[in-house]
Amino acid sequence: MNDLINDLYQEIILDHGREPRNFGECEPHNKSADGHNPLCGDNLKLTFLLNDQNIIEDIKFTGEGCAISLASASLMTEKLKGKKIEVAEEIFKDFTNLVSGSDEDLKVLNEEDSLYALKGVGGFPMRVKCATMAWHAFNQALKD
Amino acid sequence: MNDLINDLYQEIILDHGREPRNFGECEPHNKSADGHNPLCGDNLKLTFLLNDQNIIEDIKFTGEGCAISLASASLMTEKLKGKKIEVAEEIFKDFTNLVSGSDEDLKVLNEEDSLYALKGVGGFPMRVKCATMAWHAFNQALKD
Amino acid sequence: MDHSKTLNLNVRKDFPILSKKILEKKDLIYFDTAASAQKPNTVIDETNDFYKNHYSNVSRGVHTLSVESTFRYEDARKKVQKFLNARSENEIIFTKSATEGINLVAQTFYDKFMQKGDEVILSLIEHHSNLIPWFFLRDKYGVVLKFANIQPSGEIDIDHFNSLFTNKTKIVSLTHLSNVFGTELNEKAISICKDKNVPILLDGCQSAAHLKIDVQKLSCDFFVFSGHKTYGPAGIGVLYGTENLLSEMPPYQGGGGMIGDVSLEGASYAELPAKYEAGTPPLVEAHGLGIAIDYMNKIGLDNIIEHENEITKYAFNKLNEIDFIEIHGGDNKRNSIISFNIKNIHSHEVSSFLDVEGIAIRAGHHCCQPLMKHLGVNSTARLSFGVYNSLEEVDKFVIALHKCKEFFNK
Amino acid sequence: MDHSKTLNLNVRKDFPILSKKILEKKDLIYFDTAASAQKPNTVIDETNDFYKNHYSNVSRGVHTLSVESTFRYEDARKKVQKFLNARSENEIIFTKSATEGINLVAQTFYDKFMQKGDEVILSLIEHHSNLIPWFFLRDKYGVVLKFANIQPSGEIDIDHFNSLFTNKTKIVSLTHLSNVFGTELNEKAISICKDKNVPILLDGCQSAAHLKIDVQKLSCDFFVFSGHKTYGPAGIGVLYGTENLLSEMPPYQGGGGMIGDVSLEGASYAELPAKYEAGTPPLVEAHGLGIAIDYMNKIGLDNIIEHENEITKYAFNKLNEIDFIEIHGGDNKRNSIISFNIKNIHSHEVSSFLDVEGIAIRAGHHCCQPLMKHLGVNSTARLSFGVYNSLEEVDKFVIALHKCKEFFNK
Ligand SMILES: Cc1ncc(COP(=O)(O)O)c(C=O)c1O
Ligand SMILES: Cc1ncc(COP(=O)(O)O)c(C=O)c1O
Repeated sequence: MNDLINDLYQEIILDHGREPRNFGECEPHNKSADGHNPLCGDNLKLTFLLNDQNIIEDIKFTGEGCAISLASASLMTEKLKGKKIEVAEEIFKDFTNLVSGSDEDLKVLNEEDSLYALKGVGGFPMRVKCATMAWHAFNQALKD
Repeated sequence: MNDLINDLYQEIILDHGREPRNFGECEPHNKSADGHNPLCGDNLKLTFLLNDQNIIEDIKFTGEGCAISLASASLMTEKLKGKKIEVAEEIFKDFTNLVSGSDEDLKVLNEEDSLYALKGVGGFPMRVKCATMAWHAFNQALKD
Repeated sequence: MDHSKTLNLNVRKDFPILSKKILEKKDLIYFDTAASAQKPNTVIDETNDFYKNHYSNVSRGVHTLSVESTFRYEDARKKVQKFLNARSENEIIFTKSATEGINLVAQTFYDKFMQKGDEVILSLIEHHSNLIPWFFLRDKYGVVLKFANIQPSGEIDIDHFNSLFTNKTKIVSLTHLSNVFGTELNEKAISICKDKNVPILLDGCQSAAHLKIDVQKLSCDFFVFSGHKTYGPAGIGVLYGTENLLSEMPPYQGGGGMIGDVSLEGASYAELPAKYEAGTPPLVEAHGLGIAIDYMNKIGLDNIIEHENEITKYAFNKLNEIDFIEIHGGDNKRNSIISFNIKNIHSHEVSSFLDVEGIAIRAGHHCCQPLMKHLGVNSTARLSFGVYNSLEEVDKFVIALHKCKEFFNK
Repeated sequence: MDHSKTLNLNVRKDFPILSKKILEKKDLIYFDTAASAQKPNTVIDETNDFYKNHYSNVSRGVHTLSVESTFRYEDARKKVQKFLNARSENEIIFTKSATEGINLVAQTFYDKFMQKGDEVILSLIEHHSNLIPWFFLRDKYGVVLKFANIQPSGEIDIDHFNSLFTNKTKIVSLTHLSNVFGTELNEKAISICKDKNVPILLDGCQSAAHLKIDVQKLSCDFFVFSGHKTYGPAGIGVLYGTENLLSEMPPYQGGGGMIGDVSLEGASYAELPAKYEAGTPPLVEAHGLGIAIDYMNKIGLDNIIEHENEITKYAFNKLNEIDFIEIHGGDNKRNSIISFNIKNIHSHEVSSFLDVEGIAIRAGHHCCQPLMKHLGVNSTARLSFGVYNSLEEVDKFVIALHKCKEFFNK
């Protein structure tokens, strides 16, 4: 099988794509945003609870999408749960770089991270939007 | 001097361009139309008197334009004065063919005609509109 | 691999991009012609030649290059006129795209003929480009939009369509060939409009290179298509409209080239077709479209259609045999387009997987979100064919589909 | 022939059309760049390469060709952003032409910010493309248009301009560089708008390749230009607008690519810049424009401007010496454009005469009929220069002018 495809669809991606973790709505929540990919109609709804120490206590999503977007959302929620908001923002930046194909100046992510599985998206530039949809929703929710 | 230019600006054209005949307004008149070349802003007003035998008793024009459009209007009025309308229409058709560069199937015009002087316009396709402006006004006046 | 029959047409060599290697090793199999067609050599070469030997602005200067450019531009108009069998060149307006053509008609038809509360009939299968311009009329002026339902086959439900007309119906706008199902509009829809004396616009984006178009026989009032889907360059489209309607409607955009006489107090407008062509037009692109039409004529539109029909039927039958494939629409005739899904695999996965095999298909909502919602999917995979495709490519595609299924179910 | 100084730039060989022989024997001298510029090899070759190796539709599919096309298209946007020094790519909208850009702004700015009785300030020297879109607002919605006078120099009368503002003035739209006089807009006009907090659109058709543009320094709110006048392909234009205004104004045309989510009940729209780019855009043309910008950057815009200034000054002085020539406008600085008449000879005669000498100039009203009426002429001859022109060409032109005068006075 082709390397590009194997890099894109690593086992963990296929797994999270088939069975997304943290799928649902977070109750209670105080932050939410919709993510949308106008190219293909994929969409998701992200909800999370930010406590008074600025820690993400719980985070979930629902929606429809391709394996990449579902897996990315699923891995994101796993990664962000329990994180301080400042750290989460650093991870967001690193992740954006990673999927654009540049993993040189990463600050907080490293190869051990499950998020690293999405690096293969760099080989499919039109899929970057799939991988970042959940993250943009997260970023949007922080702004609102 | 270049042949194309000499063909375009024959002596008779330059003469009629400088001193157009039948310049003015026809009084009385029962037919009139404006000619206009939106490419350059040239324009003219054509007036004529059609009598009850359908003969063009008098015909005049005013306006501004290049040597080709003035000479063409001037030669047209000379040619059409005294003509029956049916004949005038035949001349119109011939003239349109002539300036588009095809003088094969002419019905009423021949090389003796002063209008033949405008054949050189065929070498300058963007100038055809200059040469036909007065004729289109004539045709328009008949329709109105 | 049972391509028992080989087809007569083999024009692959006319299209330089088809010798490209995808990811440096795979032959390109281009099944995305409905999104945009590839260009034959002649179109590319003539674009080149125009810029290298004849280029300047059109209709403005009197010098030689201006003549050469203007004549190429107007010659293209004649070619389009013949291609559509329009009555006159005055009925051919060059736009930048089909989308612009529909926007132009929606706005100027409204300006002349409609008011608040008047009705427009569309359908559920329309492309966004044949929806949003009408949505604008609804939002801005209170025009009422009605949508014909579709049958499971993907065709418009003619009875429902017929029932939508009232004495406030002012215009109908329908796709001539669905970019999702590949099905042709039922002629009855047009004859109903004629009976009721309501003008109809046909969105011919997908039909222009895949059906024989005769606007007089079709008796449509407007017809739009895009050059880039008919083997022509990007950046050029065509609006056909009857001289009657186009003369009555006001101009759409204002600017150089569309005027008669201008003073600070007001302006008169140029005759058709210039009236609707404000500003410097896409002149080289128009010429390129003319060359694309020459190309299709040389191959013969009948031959092209037969060729595409063979491939479409072949592919349809192949896909129909595969149990994990769901084809959208019914068994009725498809023209060069088939939409499908692999059960439980998102179309994006299918497209990315096929991509590394060199196969370009389209995945997404195809700018038909209302239809997707109706079908209960958020995206489909779409195969679409052009004159350069072959049965062998379909065979390779089917093998790749099986590999794809296997990969994602591993 | 006293071209005492030879210029540093000699890029004629980069422009293939310049080796064309007019009427099979005369070297082409192209003095009609203001109507449309000729294209360097790189622009032509890259257009070729795009169609031969990378073409498909943009932003829609996920396959390799779609990636290659989309990246080229978006890369062009980045190049334009840098070229204009816009803050963000979201401020760069690709249109089909400058004319479309002005129509877009007039309509959508009205929709959001204006009502009947509100006022727009223009001037007497505007191109039809910067008049008619505003005339539409006057005719359709009762907007009031006011026109700044000009001084004998051809420049806007700043005091008169200033006096036109009222509290109903909503927008100002002025040419940045006159296509008749070649004179640059007085900066004061912009600062008056800033002081009064009225947005200003600059029509940069003639300035984009002949002045250094920095939209932030200029502090204009909108800026439009056409690719074909800046050494780029036909069929592509640019609208720059501040993100603030563009976000607030509604979309202009509706269709594929500019939507967020669509149902039969309504649609949400895409973010900037897609919001204003309905339908398949002129993608290859956008790329070509990017390559044209690369070309100008390689030569250096400063060098280009210096080169053109030298030629313009040289030609101006030469023409000024000739008693039968009347130059329009004053002695102030011209940028690459000079309009004139030979006394008693219509500009058409001049242009046709020069044409057979291989010299392409423009004759006509230059889409500025109100200005022509003001000048009391119905047409002028216009010289306009580009990076590829030389002093020698000016000398040849002057000799031809004398021959022309002699011929018509014979
Ligand atoms: C000053 C000015 N404005 C607007 C235009 C219109 O440009 P386009 O025809 O490319 O839209 C032109 C060019 O003709 C121009 O010179
Ligand atoms: C049916 C249909 N209508 C309209 C369009 C819009 O065409 P364009 O984007 O070329 O304006 C398309 C193509 O995407 C189409 O398939």
